[in-house]
Order: sequence, then C-alpha cells, then structure tokens
Amino acid sequence: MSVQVQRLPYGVGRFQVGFWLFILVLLSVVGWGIYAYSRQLVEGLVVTGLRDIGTMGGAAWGLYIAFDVYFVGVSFAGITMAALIRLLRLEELRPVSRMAELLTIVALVLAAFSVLPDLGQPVRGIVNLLRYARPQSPFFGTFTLVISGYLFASLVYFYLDGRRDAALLARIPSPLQGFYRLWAAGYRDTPAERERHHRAAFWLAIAIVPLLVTAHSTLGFVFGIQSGRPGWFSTLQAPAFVVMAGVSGIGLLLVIAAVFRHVLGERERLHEAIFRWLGGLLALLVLVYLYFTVAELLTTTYTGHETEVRLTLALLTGPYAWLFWVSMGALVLGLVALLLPYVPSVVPVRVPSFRPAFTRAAGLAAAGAGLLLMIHRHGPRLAPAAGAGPEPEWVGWVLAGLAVVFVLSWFPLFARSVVAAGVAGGLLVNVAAVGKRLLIVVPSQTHGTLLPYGPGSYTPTWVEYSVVAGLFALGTLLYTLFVKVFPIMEVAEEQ
Amino acid sequence: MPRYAMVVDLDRCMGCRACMEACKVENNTPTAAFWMYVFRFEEGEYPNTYIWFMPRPCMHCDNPPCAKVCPVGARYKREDGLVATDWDRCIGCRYCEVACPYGVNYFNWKEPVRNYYLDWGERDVRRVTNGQTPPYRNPDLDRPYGEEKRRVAGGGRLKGVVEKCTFCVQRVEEGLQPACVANCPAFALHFGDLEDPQSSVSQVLGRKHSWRLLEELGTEPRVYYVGAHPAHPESRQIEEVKARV
Amino acid sequence: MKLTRRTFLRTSVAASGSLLAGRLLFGDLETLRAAPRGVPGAVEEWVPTACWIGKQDCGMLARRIDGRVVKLVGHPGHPRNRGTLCPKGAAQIMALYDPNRVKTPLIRTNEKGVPGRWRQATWEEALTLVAQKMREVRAKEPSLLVWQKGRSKAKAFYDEAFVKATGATRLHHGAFCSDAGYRAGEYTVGISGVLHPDFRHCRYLLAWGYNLTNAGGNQLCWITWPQQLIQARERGMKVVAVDPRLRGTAHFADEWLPIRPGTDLALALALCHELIALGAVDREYLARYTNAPFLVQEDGFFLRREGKEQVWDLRAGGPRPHDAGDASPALEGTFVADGKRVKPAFQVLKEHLARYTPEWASEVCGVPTEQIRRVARELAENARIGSTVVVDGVRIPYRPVAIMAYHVSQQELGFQAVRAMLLVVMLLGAVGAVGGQRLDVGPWKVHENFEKLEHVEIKDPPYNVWLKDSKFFPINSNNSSIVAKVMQDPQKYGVKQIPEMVIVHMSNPLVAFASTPDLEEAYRKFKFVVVIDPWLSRTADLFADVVLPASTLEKYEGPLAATDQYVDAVALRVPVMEPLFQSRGEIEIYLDLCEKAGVLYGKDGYLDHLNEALKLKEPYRLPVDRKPTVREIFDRWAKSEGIAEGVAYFEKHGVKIKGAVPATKFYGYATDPPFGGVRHRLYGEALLRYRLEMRERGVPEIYWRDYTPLPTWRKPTMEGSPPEYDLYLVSFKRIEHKQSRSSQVPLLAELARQAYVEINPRTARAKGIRDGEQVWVESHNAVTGETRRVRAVARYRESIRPDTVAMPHHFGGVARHPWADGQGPSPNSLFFTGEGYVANTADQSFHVKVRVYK
Amino acid sequence: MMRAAWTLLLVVAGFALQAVSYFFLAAPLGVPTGPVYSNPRVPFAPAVFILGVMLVFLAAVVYELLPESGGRTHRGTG
Repeated sequence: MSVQVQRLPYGVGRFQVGFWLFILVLLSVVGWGIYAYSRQLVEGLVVTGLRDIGTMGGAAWGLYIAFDVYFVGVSFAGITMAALIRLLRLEELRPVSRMAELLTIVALVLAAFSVLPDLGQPVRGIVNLLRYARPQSPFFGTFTLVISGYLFASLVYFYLDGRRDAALLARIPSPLQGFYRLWAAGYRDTPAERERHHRAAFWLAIAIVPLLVTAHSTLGFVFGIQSGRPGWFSTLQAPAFVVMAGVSGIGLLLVIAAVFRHVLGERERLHEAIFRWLGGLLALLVLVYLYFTVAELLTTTYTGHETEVRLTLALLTGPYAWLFWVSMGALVLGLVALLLPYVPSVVPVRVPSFRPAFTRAAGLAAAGAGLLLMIHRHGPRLAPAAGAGPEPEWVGWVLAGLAVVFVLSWFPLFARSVVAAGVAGGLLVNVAAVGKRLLIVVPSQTHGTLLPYGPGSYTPTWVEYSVVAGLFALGTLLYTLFVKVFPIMEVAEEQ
Repeated sequence: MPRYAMVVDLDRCMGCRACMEACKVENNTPTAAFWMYVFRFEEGEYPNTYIWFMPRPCMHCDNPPCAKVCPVGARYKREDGLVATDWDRCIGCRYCEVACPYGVNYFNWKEPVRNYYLDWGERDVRRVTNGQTPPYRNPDLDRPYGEEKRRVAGGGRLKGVVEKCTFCVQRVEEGLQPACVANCPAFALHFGDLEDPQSSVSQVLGRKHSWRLLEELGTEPRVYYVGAHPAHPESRQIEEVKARV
Repeated sequence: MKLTRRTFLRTSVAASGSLLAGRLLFGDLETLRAAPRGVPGAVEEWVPTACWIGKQDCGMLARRIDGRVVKLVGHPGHPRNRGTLCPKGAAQIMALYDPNRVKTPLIRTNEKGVPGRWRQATWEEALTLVAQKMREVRAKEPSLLVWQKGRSKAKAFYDEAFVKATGATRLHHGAFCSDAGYRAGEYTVGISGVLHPDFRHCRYLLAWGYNLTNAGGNQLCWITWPQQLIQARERGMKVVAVDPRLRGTAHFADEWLPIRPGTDLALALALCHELIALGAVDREYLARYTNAPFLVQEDGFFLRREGKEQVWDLRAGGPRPHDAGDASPALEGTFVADGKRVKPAFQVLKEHLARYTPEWASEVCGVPTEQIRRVARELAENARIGSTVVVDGVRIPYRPVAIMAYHVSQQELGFQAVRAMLLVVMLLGAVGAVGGQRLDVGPWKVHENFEKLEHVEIKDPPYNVWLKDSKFFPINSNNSSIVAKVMQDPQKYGVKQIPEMVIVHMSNPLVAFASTPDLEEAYRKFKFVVVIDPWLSRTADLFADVVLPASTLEKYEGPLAATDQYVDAVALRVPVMEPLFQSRGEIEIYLDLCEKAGVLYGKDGYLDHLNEALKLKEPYRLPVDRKPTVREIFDRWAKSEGIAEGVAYFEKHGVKIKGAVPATKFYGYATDPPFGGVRHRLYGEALLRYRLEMRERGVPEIYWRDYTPLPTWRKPTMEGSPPEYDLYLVSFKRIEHKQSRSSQVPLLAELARQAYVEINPRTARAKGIRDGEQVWVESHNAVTGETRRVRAVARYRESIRPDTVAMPHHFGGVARHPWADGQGPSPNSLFFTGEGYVANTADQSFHVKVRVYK
Repeated sequence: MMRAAWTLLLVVAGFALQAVSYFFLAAPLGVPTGPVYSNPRVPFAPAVFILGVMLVFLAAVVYELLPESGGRTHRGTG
C-alpha cells in the first residue's frame, strides 16, 4: 500500500479547476431552474404552456410529465443491468454495475422532482398523497412503487453493493474515511461476508426485477387505461413503456460508460466488450420497440376509428410529424450506428461526401438550425393560427436531411470503433426517447379529444425548458459529486 | 336519495349560450373557464346544410373516469349522483382532466382573484364591492355541502386546483334548479330526480328518444340528450369560443 | 436574551412553518369536517328591475347581498322573458361594475378627430357648459340643436318632452334598423311594424331574413319570439328560411331558400304571381278591406267621383263609390267608365305580376324555380282561404300562414320589398287573421302614418337637415347618414343651415350607423358635441366636447312596454343599487340640463311637456315650477295610471300585468270596425303622385324610380359595380352582442371576441383564402366609384351563398377598454350611403358589392 | 438463525402491511358511487403501504448487517 494506494481510486477526492468550473456551470443551471420554478410558484402554472383540454385547446400534461416518464424510464436500465449482472453472472460487465445503479437513483430523484412542478399544489401533493392516496388511481402505483419503493430498493441495493469498496477505502487515510467506515458498517470482506452479500444481493435482484416490471407498467397504465384518450388506450402501452425505458436507460449508460472511459482513462477496465454487449442489447430493444410502433400504427390505422386516425395523421403528417419523424429517424440511425461495428471490414462503410470535415460542420449547423426552425415553425402553432403566411416547411425538412447526412458522415468511425458507435447510438436513442415521451403525452390531449373541440396546441415555455434543464443539471451534479466521493467502479482486486 | 340527472332537449336549443353566462355568474368561474359550454355545429355542404347546438355540462357520470383516477379522492361521486370536486383536497395533478373524455375540467392556472376579466381592485370599485373579487362574488359558494360537509361549490377558489361543473350543488341542495337550467330562454334544459316519475326529466325521457355522449366508453353519463344526434366527424364546430387564460 | 430582528424572523418563520406542517399533517381531515363559512347576518334582497342592454327591456330580478348586486336573473312574472335572460342579460352584471366606465363628466382638452384627452369635471361644471352652449345655439335657431338617439328607453322623457322643450331636431336609429319596413307597414295596412306571425296559431312561416337564433325580429328582442316559435314548432308549424345565410334560422328551418342579397322584392313578386296562378286569393278580404277593387285609370290614378274612389259593381254593372255597402265589386276585368278605360287595382296587379314568373325570379334570386313553386303551393294550402275559427267566442277568419321579416327591410328596394311581402299575405287574406300576419304587438292599432304617408306635401327648399318633406324623400325615415351627407354638401340638398350642436344619447353613430367616413365628416362639422353614455364610445373619443356618464341599471327609467304581443303589461326600470362612480340616470341629467338651459319650468317647459308625454291626469300632474325627483315623477305616473301604490308597486313587483289582449282587440278582422276601419293599400296611388311630382321638380331618376304604385323590380344600384367586385356583403348580428354597445363586456367579448368575414369554402378556396386567414374586404360604390377596405379574419361557412360574404356588426365601438382592443372593424365602414345605397324612403341599405383578397 | 428469522419476519410483515393497507385500510376499490370511495378508511393508509414496501427491502439490509446469532462481533477494531 504505497503512494499509489494513498490516492483514492478513480479520481475520488481529487478536485481540479476544471471540475469546479463544471460544478459552477451546473449549479448556475440548477439555480436558473429554481428561479424559473419560483416564477411558477408565484404566478401559477399559467407561466407554462400547459392549458386545459377542451375549450382552451391545450394540453394539461406536457414537458414535466414527459420528462417524468423519461427519467423513470432511464432509471430502469441501471438497476436492471445490476440485477442482470448479478443473476446471469456477467462478470465482464461488473465495471458498469455501479454506474448503472447510480444512474437509477439519480434518475428516480429527478423523476420525483419533475412531478412536483406539474402539481398545482405541490405541498398538498406530498402531504395529501400520504394521507389520502387511493389504490384505484394508477398514480398510487407510481407514487408508492416507483417513487418510493423502487427508489428505496435501489438505495438498499446500492448501499449493500458498495460496502466492500467502502471497506477498502476506509483503510486509506482521507477526509472521507469516516464516511466510508460508516458505509462499510463493519464489512471486512471475509469470504463468509462475501457469500452472505452475494446471497442477499441475489435475492434482492430477484425481488427487484418484478418490482421494476410492475413499476414501469404502472406508469404505462397511467396512460394505457384511459379509454377516453385515443392514442393512450392500448394494451401495448405498458410493455412499450418497459421497452422504451430500457432503450433510453441503456443508451444513457453507454454514454456514461464512454465518458468515464475517456475521463478516467480506464480503457482496460471499461473494455470494448462491455460496449459491444450493451450496444447489442440496446439494438435488440430498439428493434422490439420499432416492432411495437409498427404494430400500434397498423392497429390504429387499420381499424380506422375516426379519432384514432385523426390522431395518427397528426403524428405522421400533421403538426407533430416533425417530432415523430425526427424521433423515428434518430431511433433508426441509432440502430444502424449500433450495428455498424458488426459489419465485416471487407464492406467499405463510406458515405460519399466532399470532405468529411466540411460536411460535418455544415451538417451540425444545419441540424441546429433545423431544430430551431422546427420548434419555431411548429412550436407556437401546433394548430393553424390566424393569418399565417406561407410555411417554408420544406426548409425544415431539408435541414433535417442535412442533420442525417451529418450523422452519416461519422459512419466510418462507428464501423471502426464500437465505443463511438455506442455513444452515437446512445445519444440518438435518447433523443428519440424524449421525442417519443412527448409524443405519447401531448398529442392525445391536443388532437385526441372525442368531442369535436378542434385541434389544440401546446408549446412549452421558457419556464418549462428551464425547469427541465435545471433537473438535468441537478442530475449531472449529483452524479458528478458522487463520483468524487465514491469510486464509480468496483475497486479492482489488485488495489 | 334522489338520483339527479339533466336532460338537454336539442330540438329546442337555440345555441344562445345564455347557460354559459348564467353559470359563470352563479359559480364565479374565472376567465376562460366554461363549466357549461355550447357547441355550435354546421354539417353538410351548401346548400344542403344543417346547423345545430349542443350544450355540454359535466356529464356527472355514474362510472366517472375522473373520480377513479383521482389520486387523493378530491374528485368523488356523491350519493345523489353529483360528481364533486373537493377543492380543499385537490393537489392539482390534472389527472382527472386527462382522464375525462368530455373535456369539462378547468384548472386554475392563475391566482383566481387576478383572473376575473378586469381589475376589480380599483378604489372606486372597491367602495361598492367591499373589496370582493369578482364584485358579484356569490357568498353561497363558501359553505360546505353534502352530508360529508366538503367544500365543493363554485369556481375560482384556489390557484392550482381543478374545478368543474357541480350541477350548482349550492342551488340543488336548496331545492333550486342549476343556474343554466333555470335561465335557459328556450326551456331546453331540464334537471331533476330520475327516481321521481313526475319530474320533468323523467317525463321528457319517457316521451322522447334519448342518447348520451360517448356512451360506448361506458362512463354512464347522467346527462341525457333528446332530439338531434350525437356529433359525428362531419359536425364542424362554428363560432367556437377560443378563450385561453 | 436579546432578540435581534434576524433571530426573531428566523424563529417566527420556523414557528409558522411547523404550524403549517402540523396543520397539514395532523389537522383534522378537513374534508370530513369543514366549518360553515357563510355570511351570517348578511342582508339579502331581491330587487325587480328591467334589463338595460337590449330593446325589449326584459324583466329582471337582482339578488343583492348587503347592498351589493351578485346576480341578475330573469323575472319569472314578466311576459317577455318568463324568468330567463339572454347571454347579454346574464352578463350584464359585469357591465354594471366595469371599472372602465366613464366615471365622471369629461371635458375635452385636445383637438377633435383624434383620440381624446380629457379633464375630469364636476357635474355642475359640465352641465353648465353644455347648458350655455344650448342657450347660444337655441338663441340662433332651436333646430340647430340636434338630439341624436340610439335607443330611447323612456320616450316620454327623451323623444317627446326633451325634444319638444328644447325644439331640437330629433335623429334616431330607425333608418339603420327596419324603418323601411315600418313605412311599408304603416302605408300599406296602417300598422306600425314590419312582419311577424300570430305564433299561437300559425302553421306555416316564411322566416324572411329572420335571424331567429341570434336576433330579435319584429318589434321585440330575442327571448320572446324564440319562446313562441318553439311552442309553435312543437305544435307542428313549418318554417321556411329565406336568407342568403342560413345561420340564423337554420336549426328551426324545414327548408332553406338561399336568396341572393337584395332580391327579396323579386321573390315576393314571384310568390304573388304563383298565388294568383294557383287561385289562392282571398277575394272577400281583397274586395272588402283593401283597395283592390278600386278602379284605376290608364294614367294610374283612381277613378274618382266627387272625390270618392269608385269600384265596379258587378250587380249594377257600373262604377259605384267604394263605401256603398251593398256593392258587389269586381276584382278583375276592364271596364269603361266616364269615357275612360278603367281596371280594378287587382286586375292591374295581376297584369303587373304577369312577367314575374318563378322562372324569372329563379334567375334573379338564385333560388331554384321548383322551390319557389313549392313554397307558393304550400302557402296556398296552409292558408286555408275561406276557413274560420272561434277564438274567445268570436268567429274569425283562420289563415295560419305568415311572414317574419324585420331588418331585411334595410336594402335599396326595402320599402317595396316589404310591400311585396305584404302583398303575398294580403292575397292570402292572412293580415290580421288567426294564425296569420301581424305587424305590431298588443292591440290592432291603426297608426297616424297611414294617412300621413298618403298625404305628404312635397315642399320647396330650404329643407331641414334630414330633408323632411323634401323632393328627394317624400316618405322619409330620418336617416342620420343622409344627414351626414347633407352636412357635407348642404347646397346640393337645398339645406340652408346645418346644425351646430348635437347631444348624442346612448348612441355611437360612428360605428353603429352605416358609412363611417361620411359620419366622421359630419361630426367634424358639429361645433359642439355632447355624448351621454356609460362607456367612452368611439364617437365620444373622437368628437365629444363633453362626455356625461350615464348609469346602466342604477336608475329609474320607463315606462317600459312589457307585452309579449298577447299579454298587455307595463314595467319600470328600478335602480338595483346606488349609481356607481359619479354616473347618473339620463332623466336626472335632462332635468338638470333643462333647468340650467332655462327650459325646465313653465309653459312649454320640460315639465309641462312631460305632463303631456306621460299623459298624467289630475291630481298627479307635475307642478311646472318645481324640480321633482325622478322617483316622484314615476310615482305620479303610476298613480295616474291607476296603480294605487304608486312607484312602490314597481319597486316591489317590477311589472304590472294588465291582462290578456282580447281577440276583439288583437285580430284585425275582429276589431270594430274591422282593421280599424281602413282599406289596406294593395295599390299605392300616392306613390305614383310622388313620383310624378318629383320628376316635375327635376329630381334625378335615382330618387323617384322606386315610387311606383305597385312594387316593381329593378336591378339594385350595387349591381353596377365592376365584375371584380364579385361578392355581396351583408352584415349580421350575433346573440352575444347588442349592436356596437356590448363588445367590451368581458363575459360577452370572451364568447365573441372579434370581427370576421363568413365566406363559403368554395369561394374562398378559389381565391386561395384559408380558414382563419386575414383578408381584405374592399367595397365599391357603383355610383361614385369610391372604394373602401378593411382587414378581417376569414371564416369558412357552408351555410352561406357562395356569392355572398357576411360580417357581424358589433365590433370596434368602444374606445379604450381592455376587452375592446383589437376587435377589428365594423362592416359599417364598408357600406355607402346616399344615392344608390338608400331606399326611396331614405332608409339605409346594408348591401354592397365587395371583393375579398389577401 | 435469528438473522434469517428477522429477515423473513420483515419480508412477511412488509407484504402483510402492503396487503392490509391496499385492501383494508385505503379507500375501497370499485366503481365510485359515494363519498366513501374517496376517503381512506384509516388515515395515512398509503403511508402504511409504502412502509410495507420499504420493510420488504429493508430485510436485505437486516440480513446483511445483523450479526450472526453466534454472537461474533462485527464491529472489529480495524
């Protein structure tokens, strides 16, 4: 135990300038989010783009609920991966186990926090749920199982799983020694203890898997059992929620793993096999999700029920088409990116272009401009507004096309590097995940009214964007800070 | 226990929207909240067109999706059939609103006292209104109702809670008709006890063929329509009210 | 321990925090036990009064808690509304408290023609200023003072006493309403009104431009007619809508005749043609109660002997005076009398109608021939000519067919169009019959205009400002837009002096009357403008020198007619609370104003005229040397009317029901003598006389061409606009608003916020206009070539003729109100006035050719 | 053995609490036909349910942390 060991592993306890700058940026974003939320507390939800369904032609649920669903979805991956690693004894994946667990906990905290701003009476929300919550309401499950039970289970798992490392770290003198000792709670890494931990963790993992399916299904049921909302009322809702949860969570896990591989320089421990394995699983889930999407679209359009068709048209060709196709495009592109490393090297993966650098720069600019334009064109007016001029919709589509070219231009790299492919795939499927969450929550309200109120519209306001950005920053902050106080990977045997 | 229901005679409805205004004044609902809304529909093509009107209060369903999904029991069904909203308990999650297929729920997006159309805080106005907002504030709405003694009457009570048509619980408990029914200039609205064969609702239902809105969803509405037909995809809404907060 | 401010704050925050948490967590289940929170000891009162916003003054009850009105509901005992209110009435509570009302008298401090800057003044100062101006103007010539009303809710106090006491020139809104129809009714059958049915018995109704679900109809406002119509429908009455735009009658119409705007005359003539062809003619009625048997000479005038019109007695085989009781007059044939060829007027009519076939009308009106024939056939069948029925023990002819027509009369050919409609029901003998045609509410009462309009003496210039008895408009409905034309060019119309001062009483001419640019020019010419209004109207904002704040429901006003046509009743507006702000009731304003202007007391003073106008009997006549309170005047009036409790009766009950109108007073046939002893004018001989006289005086043809003894079709002037002006513009009313005076009431503005143009999707698509898009509407004056345009939102409607567009006329009226901002234009700024756009009776036309483009 | 017993007890108690709370303490299930369906039969029944869920998972902590009944001290001197 020499100098090397004196330092805590994986950058724990080392705070450079860059780190503080990063924290500062995150804190300011969180602060901005809190400011935005304070505006909402003072003024009421009128500062959001949400409005009543019906005569107001609005959506009662929007960005907050969409991101709540997204965060809950992300949380899926972590604990599932940890459980799978445990149950299937996937030893080579052990290094990402804790990353995944932490992702679950952070995502669940964010999920809880993103429901709060959606409530008109947040204080009552906490108290009255404890006092009065009714089992009959699908929210009961979300509230008890997802937010409380699931979070608690993850914390327990995380705590137990970290005891060994805590015990190891407690031996090294550092300001955090006391904290590690507390965590370790007497753990000494004896074979008996190890055995006991394995047994406990095994049963815990087994208990968590059904809870997790139930919890995500419950969230699906929040939407799926509403017979009065075309687009929601579907048996597929719950399974699709589970699958999409996996897609977004594993995607994010891939990105996080790649970040640590780069930042911590742990190319050895976070080896390519991990990315190949996760990438493969992600590709599989994406395929299943695409299958669900096709099945659902077929069912709704085939039966031809007027309201379902109206809603589907709004998705495919109407005001939400840009979001729908961007999401689907991201999903498919992500899938292709993930599969590229498997293409035999004899097949040249090359997209004809003038010069990659130029194409990429142009593509990046186009993608950004395209997205802004789409939001600008479609955002404020999801329904036709009075006195609208001619719409340069094709401009938006051309820009979206350029964005595709941008992604395509990276394909040769993806074919070479499974990590790059994993990052690209992970990011793309998360873009798709956010898009799909919005598409589940919003259109059924604005375009799915069964009485002929006419199409409604919903455009998030700066308050909603700010609160969501603040939540993301908060999550990143929690994650980053934790990484600085506890090793994000299991401490290797030799250490 | 009476079994209250409303019957809307579409053969009589003139689409004047007086019921909407009577409701707004009686229940002090804030800007852009229409507990009662009247659709005006146009169907067909020139010159074979048809125009008709359909009032839409809360349906006070016997199988109310809103009450089922309410996480805290703020939305509940009373023994007499009224679906009530306890604004003292509502947490403002708007689940009732997304669950309701009829679009009858209205959330208080703003502090209600700042959402009554005009600035009533002016000195000259306060002198006559004793600072009441809105100036026509109905004192009956402050009382608790029902054997359960819950505060369910009126609108614009609190920021961040959901409100909707109460069938004018404050009037019904006094033996009066809901404000929209009492005011209908065309006598197109009926309200009463289905258990009582002499009530106007029973009489009208006995005389004319009736239907209910979105009956196929199994919500079992307590609002019956006689005359005309349910709106269908060809029913284009005209002169719609595009009020937003 | 020293308690610093900081620690104090901290502890108190913590304490209240834990208190709050404690209450939330461990407080009682508030939902199970909520404390009653009513207002114990509050004084609750119900004040009966009358609605203020519309024309029929529906009965209202105001619920008052501790002196504060919290709700207005319909008066259950009022015959006109039976406990209900229209949206305007229900929403009026908000208008009452509106903090944007004019609160104090205002005196202008900047130049006119631009939005005003105002100085708040006391009543004393404002009234003194107005009175002084009145004195100055009256010293020159009393008629140079104009009293312009919109709607007058207490005719005796305003139209009669004030106008007479001051000698002012009275202008009203009739020429923008339906006065052409009133003149046609008065001239033709002697009843002041346009057309409505005896709903209790009617079985077939031609709803001719009847905006049933949105607007009033003849004489009354909205609630009464719909209630009677619904009862009639449930009894089985059939309704045929005649309208370029179906919206109004739609839901209650069995059939729709989508008529081209401005061609109502042609359709009515074709219906007459068909009825005669079908033999559906009530010969007995025509022979006994109309001038149909009068012998007409070849020059168009009646054959007279010793000044008496002659009929051809079939029994005697020669002409006899029309009032010879035993004559058996011929309706058809050609005879020779006194060496002249003569024909009964009916024969002339028959020949006149020969060319107006359904095929011809189909071309003109754009309605299928077959539909016209069918309607005529159904009219004939349903009229049951010859049948009688016993009502109230009296046997009365039963003709259950009628026409409902009102504002449709305001078109270039309006006077003759309504006369032609009357001819339809006259041929069927339905006028004054059970289930048949009525024109006024309450008893059948012959109006003085029946004689007056027959004996107009056309005078030489100079004329007064509205051209009374002029060579331009012998029959004259007093059109404020014509006044505007005259004020711009008095020489042209032979007017010497134009008025200098105007008192605008509850009116907003700039927006509510047609041809806004003309009205603006006219108001520029007034030296002094006083506006009495609860809100700052556009007229006031641009041109008033003084604005006097009127109260709305917080005043005594009346007496108000309360009949629903069957029940006779009278009502009073009773203040529901103390006047808000510094507003005052108009009667009070006039009393003070007259006092200051020196026209209140003594003979010919305001009080003296009031005694006459209110028909006060001794001992209730007002002393003319003392200013009474308004309440006292009404107390005297009520007692004079035989109501012992005086005004207290109305303060308690609101309305006095006098009882049902008996059949013998209600049905023209059943009065004694029938129809008030007059012969209805099938043939308008005087109209011919005016025509010839006007020609002789060198008046251009455009003024005299519609003075024809029988309604005669010609193309409306607007058809002369170039073909690119391919659409007709009509304006219409929505139920949410009353004229231009309610668009600022937030509850109503919320329902109907903005001006728009209804356009048929086929037309719109051909022009590349999408639903909800902003478009220009540009009108063209076929006489002067002038064009005007406004911008509004296009709205698709299938139930409007593809060659017609329509705009609601409620918007753009009130200045500086948060809810009146950005409401868009009134179509009145697109209509023209003057030659080609007014009827021969000076009535305003609300038709113009327009083009619509992006 | 004590440890296993405690663990089992916690799991059983947790599930029992959940079941009892869900079916007997919270608001009744079924088509809401009266105010009864809007109120929990016992206040804070949902909190009891959550407690039940937590107890189940707490069992794992107990299982791992509770000393063996043999009485070996687990808090060593380091």
